[in-house]
Amino acid sequence: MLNVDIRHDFPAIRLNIRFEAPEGITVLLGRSGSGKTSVINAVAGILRPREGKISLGERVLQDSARGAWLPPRERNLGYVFQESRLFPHLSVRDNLLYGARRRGLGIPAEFQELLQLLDIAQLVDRRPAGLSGGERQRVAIGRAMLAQPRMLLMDEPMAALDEARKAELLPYIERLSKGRNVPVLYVTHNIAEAARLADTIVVIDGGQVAASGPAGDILADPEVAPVLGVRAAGAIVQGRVVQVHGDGLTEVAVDGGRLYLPGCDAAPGESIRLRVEAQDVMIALERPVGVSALNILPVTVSAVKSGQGPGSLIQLANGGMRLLARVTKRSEAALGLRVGLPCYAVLKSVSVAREGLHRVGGDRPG
Amino acid sequence: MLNVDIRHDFPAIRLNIRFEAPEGITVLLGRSGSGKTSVINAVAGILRPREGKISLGERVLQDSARGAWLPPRERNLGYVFQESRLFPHLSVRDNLLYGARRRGLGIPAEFQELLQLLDIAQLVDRRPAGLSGGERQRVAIGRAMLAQPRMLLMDEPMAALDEARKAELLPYIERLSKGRNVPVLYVTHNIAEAARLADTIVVIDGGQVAASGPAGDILADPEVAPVLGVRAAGAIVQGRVVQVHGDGLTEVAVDGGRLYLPGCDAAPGESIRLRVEAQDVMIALERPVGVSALNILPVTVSAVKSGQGPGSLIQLANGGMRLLARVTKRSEAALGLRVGLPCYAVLKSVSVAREGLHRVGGDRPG
Amino acid sequence: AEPIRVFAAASLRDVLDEAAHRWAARAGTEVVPVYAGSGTLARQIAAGAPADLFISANTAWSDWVLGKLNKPAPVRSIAGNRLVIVVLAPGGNTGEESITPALFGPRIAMGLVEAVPAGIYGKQALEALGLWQELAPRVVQADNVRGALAFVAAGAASSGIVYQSDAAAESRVAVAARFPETSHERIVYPAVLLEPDRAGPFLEFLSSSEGQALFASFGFLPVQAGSG
Amino acid sequence: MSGLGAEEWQVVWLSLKIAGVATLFSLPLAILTAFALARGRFRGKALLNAIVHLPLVLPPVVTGYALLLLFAPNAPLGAFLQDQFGLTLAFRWTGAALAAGIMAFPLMVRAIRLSLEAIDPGLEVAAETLGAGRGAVFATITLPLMLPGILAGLVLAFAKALGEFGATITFVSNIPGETRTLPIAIYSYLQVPGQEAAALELAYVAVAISLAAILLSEWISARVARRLGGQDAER
Amino acid sequence: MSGLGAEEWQVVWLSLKIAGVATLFSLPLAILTAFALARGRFRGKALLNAIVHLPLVLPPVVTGYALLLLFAPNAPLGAFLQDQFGLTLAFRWTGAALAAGIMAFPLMVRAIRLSLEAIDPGLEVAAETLGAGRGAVFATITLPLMLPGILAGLVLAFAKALGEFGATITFVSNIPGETRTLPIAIYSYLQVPGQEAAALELAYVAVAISLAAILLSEWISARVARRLGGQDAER
Ligand SMILES: Nc1ncnc2c1ncn2[C@@H]1O[C@H](COP(=O)(O)OP(=O)(O)OP(=O)(O)O)[C@@H](O)[C@H]1O
Ligand SMILES: Nc1ncnc2c1ncn2[C@@H]1O[C@H](COP(=O)(O)OP(=O)(O)OP(=O)(O)O)[C@@H](O)[C@H]1O
Ligand code: MOO
Ligand SMILES: [Mg+2]
Ligand SMILES: [Mg+2]
Repeated sequence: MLNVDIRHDFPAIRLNIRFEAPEGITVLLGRSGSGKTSVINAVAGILRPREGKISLGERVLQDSARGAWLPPRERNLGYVFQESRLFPHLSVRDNLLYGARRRGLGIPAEFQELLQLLDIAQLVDRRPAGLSGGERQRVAIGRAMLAQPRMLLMDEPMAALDEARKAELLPYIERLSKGRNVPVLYVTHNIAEAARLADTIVVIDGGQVAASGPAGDILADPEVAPVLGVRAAGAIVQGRVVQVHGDGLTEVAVDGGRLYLPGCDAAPGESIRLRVEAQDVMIALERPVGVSALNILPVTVSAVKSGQGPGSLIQLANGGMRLLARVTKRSEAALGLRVGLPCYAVLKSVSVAREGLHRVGGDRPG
Repeated sequence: MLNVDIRHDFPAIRLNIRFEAPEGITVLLGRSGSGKTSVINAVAGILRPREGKISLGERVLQDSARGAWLPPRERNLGYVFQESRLFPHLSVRDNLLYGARRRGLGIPAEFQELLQLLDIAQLVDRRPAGLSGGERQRVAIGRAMLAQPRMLLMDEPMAALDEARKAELLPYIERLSKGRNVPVLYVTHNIAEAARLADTIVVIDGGQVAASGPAGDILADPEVAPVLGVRAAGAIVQGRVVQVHGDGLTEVAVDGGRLYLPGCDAAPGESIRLRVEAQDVMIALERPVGVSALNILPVTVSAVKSGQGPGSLIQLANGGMRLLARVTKRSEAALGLRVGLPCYAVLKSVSVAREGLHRVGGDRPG
Repeated sequence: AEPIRVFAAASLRDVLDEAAHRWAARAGTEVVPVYAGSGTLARQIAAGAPADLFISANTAWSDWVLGKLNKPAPVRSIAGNRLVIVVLAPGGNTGEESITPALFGPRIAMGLVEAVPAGIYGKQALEALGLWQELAPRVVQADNVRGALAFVAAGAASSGIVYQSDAAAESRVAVAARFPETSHERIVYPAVLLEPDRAGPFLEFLSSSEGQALFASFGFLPVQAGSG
Repeated sequence: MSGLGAEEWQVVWLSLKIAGVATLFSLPLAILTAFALARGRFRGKALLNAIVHLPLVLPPVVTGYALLLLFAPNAPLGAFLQDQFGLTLAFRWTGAALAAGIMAFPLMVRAIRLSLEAIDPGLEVAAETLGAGRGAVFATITLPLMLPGILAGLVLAFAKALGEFGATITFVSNIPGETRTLPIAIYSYLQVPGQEAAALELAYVAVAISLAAILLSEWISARVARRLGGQDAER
Repeated sequence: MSGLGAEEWQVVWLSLKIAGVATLFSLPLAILTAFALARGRFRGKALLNAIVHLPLVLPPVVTGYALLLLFAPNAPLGAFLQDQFGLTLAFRWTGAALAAGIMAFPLMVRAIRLSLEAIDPGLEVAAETLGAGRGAVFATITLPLMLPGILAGLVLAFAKALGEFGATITFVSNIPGETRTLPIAIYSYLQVPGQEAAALELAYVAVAISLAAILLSEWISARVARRLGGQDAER
């Protein structure tokens, strides 16, 4: 459990950040320049905020009221910096093992596995100078992980990586977080990545926490959407696989009904997380006929957020499930959308983006 | 028209790259470490390949056979480096205007517009040292663009940017390329970004060109998919808006039929580009009934690529339109899929990813 | 009139400053003394330095200069000196007979015995007295007399072999003994008159009884006019 | 320091002039040499490097003597400069500046070279792609980024030039008002017993001057460092 | 150089020993001082800086004289060292090394400091987050990255120590086999008419030694630079 409550002034921006990150993966989301790196630096002990308190479980990392301050080296965190910061005079191997050696550990058991996973086995004898951007970033990820940290801080670690690599690495990070109980503080501006990984999401805007809480709640919050960019708005839906049909469609039970997903390789009984982008949800007052009859859920309007542009965001709920829908203001008026209105959410099974598909509690090798 | 034909040896990898980039935006796609930055460096004149020839239109940039070599400063290119490379001793303003000043131009007319677009107006008097990762990258983009280059080289320029910013910048790059006729060589590992931007795609793998050609052809080529990562495979479909229906669905004519798209704000008559991911396409031997009846297109199997994993990639064609479908090997066998087989592609209207939606020839302010 | 440039051995500084001062008052001609090691000055004169008069600390360098000049130049000694043994004050006497190894203590400061005039004379004297073999290991050599004197004044050396003129000016040392004048070559300061028209009268002044008295008052030995 | 007479002030002023001229005039050449040594690939680079270091290795008197042999009015080079350009170095303050400059040269070159070698070549490359020619890259990128080294070089060289004694007195002698610098004046005082106080007074002046120069340079380089900014300056 | 006799060889060997000891022993202190000046925030920093530069500004004789006053056997400090540690400096080669080390110190400090200031503090911070304590950060990150400056400092200091004359002879005199270094021998020859050839011969030896030192250091620093790699080394 990480507790952050800090205030700090930069010439151009004032940071005032307070959030709690329970176990698991906490994603800091926010636009460029909003203060994400500054927060993670404060947790790492690299930025010493003017005032505030940071604690990780029982350990107080900083408490300006009591003058307490733990230097970075004693915080035992693994930090993947936004700009890699490899040691230029050390080989890739020595970079990777730097933390383990400083902490007096031998070569960690997962060294070889991680080399494979990061596809850097062929680089170990080289020095950082000639590495490509992505290679540097992969080595930096490995370096932080091999330090056997108590907590992992990752500042846009995947920004330079291709989808294939990313797809292999994300499950590894999940395993680390859930399997080994290493909490992760993860900065990204990619909402799909956040939806994929996050247990908790903290949205930062202009140096302030715009919202924070469980990933599902935050992503379905229409108030948060404008901060992240309306384009990227979408909700996370928890479901359980009921059956895999012969035609390849997977039937998933969610609050309010059943969804049918193509190309999902989950087994019956498994819990999965689905991401439904707001732009993929239509609202109908009557159960539509003749359109895709597969994924239609009865819902109630639970929140309405009219933006400055031509669009509105409508939150739709059924039990614990929440969806976001993006509609035009004209539609909003035409349909008379208001909180409490019962209606139907129309979504295509395939609107469940692949990247947002996520096994909860799964622990297979990546 | 950029012509590249180079060979160069690094200790760990041999580059042998040959491609042509016609007008417009050419995207270099490839995994980390495949050689993308090296190629762009060769075009910029930063890497001097052992042998080869590079020409841009009439101008020969390098011709090792004739010993010709144009130094970087005379190539008149704008290069957005992977690692920003801002001048630490200059203010953001002086960084931005560096190229214009060197080339004896005044403050370019688009200076203010670009400051707004990149959201860096408030940074102009600061120095690079305190900037956030995304801020640095935005300044670097501005710096390259303001040098009024003959060609723009961009090495993963958006990697550090949030979706909102990206969504504003991508159209600007398109306008620059099409409106002002500045060719762009754009490196990315993000296939959606490539699909959104590319006129031409060059896929690089292990220092070699794995495929190159018009974006639609390359993305629909099942042979290319494994290089890029099967997860990300998908085709681009050209269409023309026929009608916007009262229920918000936009009807788009494509070769082989009509598609219905929600939430698309294009006007009738406009040409648009749609992206259909392979995992969102199902194949049916009979026209399905009871499923989404909206987006079903009669097609013929035009290529089959069985991968090493459990999946196969099937290319489906109708006229000039090509789709990719990802199916399991079992399905492939069960359906007896082979080249020439007529069948139906079932795709949900919403599977047309928002990011892949692209106005062709549109020129609105970002 | 143009000032007279006198290139003089650095150890002559005090007395020549005073002489220059008096001459300027007397003749209305400024005398600009230029002090450095005799060898340095000699080389500069040979290289064309604008010197009117050269006063060397030994005949080796005055002879050398004469050899390099392409015209004859008059030379005369304008002062002499005595070689003395100094120890840290208080202490010492001024006898000549009592020069024994014990008098020198464990460390003897001298000028460079192969290069600096006072060192060369000192070595000659010790050899003449039959002490060199025994004392040589105790000798520490400085780059000029002044350095040797400083070793004694600082207490780093137990004794030093310096000029009487130096000993007179340093209050922290006392003269323990004087070498017999016969134990070494005669110590003279030869003056080479490079520009007789300009510096001749000043040289005459130095050789005059007033000039010689001045030298004597700074601890030098006067010389008979016309000798050297 | 209230005790400084007109003659002493003259010595101070002359020393400042000589050290200042020596330092400023050798700067461009030092930058050039640092460049050649850091970036150049040519035969004889090791030799150039050795020559630059020579004044450090040799006893100053030898350097002064060599200068005397080269630039004396009777020497071919000295006569040539005299005839062709009316430039006399021997026994002039200009010669003192030359001697001081040469003695300080290796210090200046090293400092500048170190700074030069610490510059990320990627920045110069970036400037080139933005259309900067060699000269412009140098003037707008390399030179400003070399500032810490240039400043350090200037301070070292100025201090060294201020303290230079052996080569100066050997080459240009000890002529009051022309070549009698602070160290030479101090030496002259030290040559005569009992003048330690006067020597000490001048030594104080030398220390005060160099302290001022050092403070000035630290102030400037703090500003330069602030401009370049630190990665984690906020910590 | 075939003409070197046993006595000359002794001089050469002694000079090497003195310059080597001076350089190596002052290195740790120079690193410490460079650190204090580059990173420290304390009162009297400017003063420390000025003191470090003093040997450059003052005529060497003054420095030598000051050392003599401090370390003579009957000076308080000299007596203390003698009694407590049996360490005699005056008139010993150790004293010559001390003098040479002090004269070379400012050069070494500056070079090291420049390199130190060019290090990206982000790397040290990264090492800290990986659990490195202050000492470990220094030993594994800062020190290796300072290598170019340390090398440059060593070369400069060695060259200077090899050429030091004024402070050395004033402090420890000229004792054959103990304190008679190359510059002192050269000076002695130059003081006697007609011995220029012998002086020149020794000067050649000095030049040869420093050339060798410079070549060695350049070779090492080329290796260091290769290790650190250049951004666009391939161009
Ligand atoms: N100067 C160099 N010395 C040695 N190897 C190099 C050098 N430059 C590049 N390489 C190697 O060449 C390969 C291609 O590098 P390049 O930077 O072109 O990759 P990239 O496609 O841009 O990768 P990324 O997406 O990670 O930036 C990499 O394996 C890299 O390690
Ligand atoms: N040392 C500093 N001095 C001045 N301003 C700073 C400093 N560090 C950060 N800032 C400013 O504080 C704001 C937040 O910076 P931060 O690096 O935390 O942003 P971020 O959210 O990580 O952005 P990005 O996604 O672009 O990396 C930015 O506007 C930045 O310019
Ligand atoms: O002037 Mo001298 O040469 O010091 O003895
Ligand atoms: Mg950041
Ligand atoms: Mg790259």
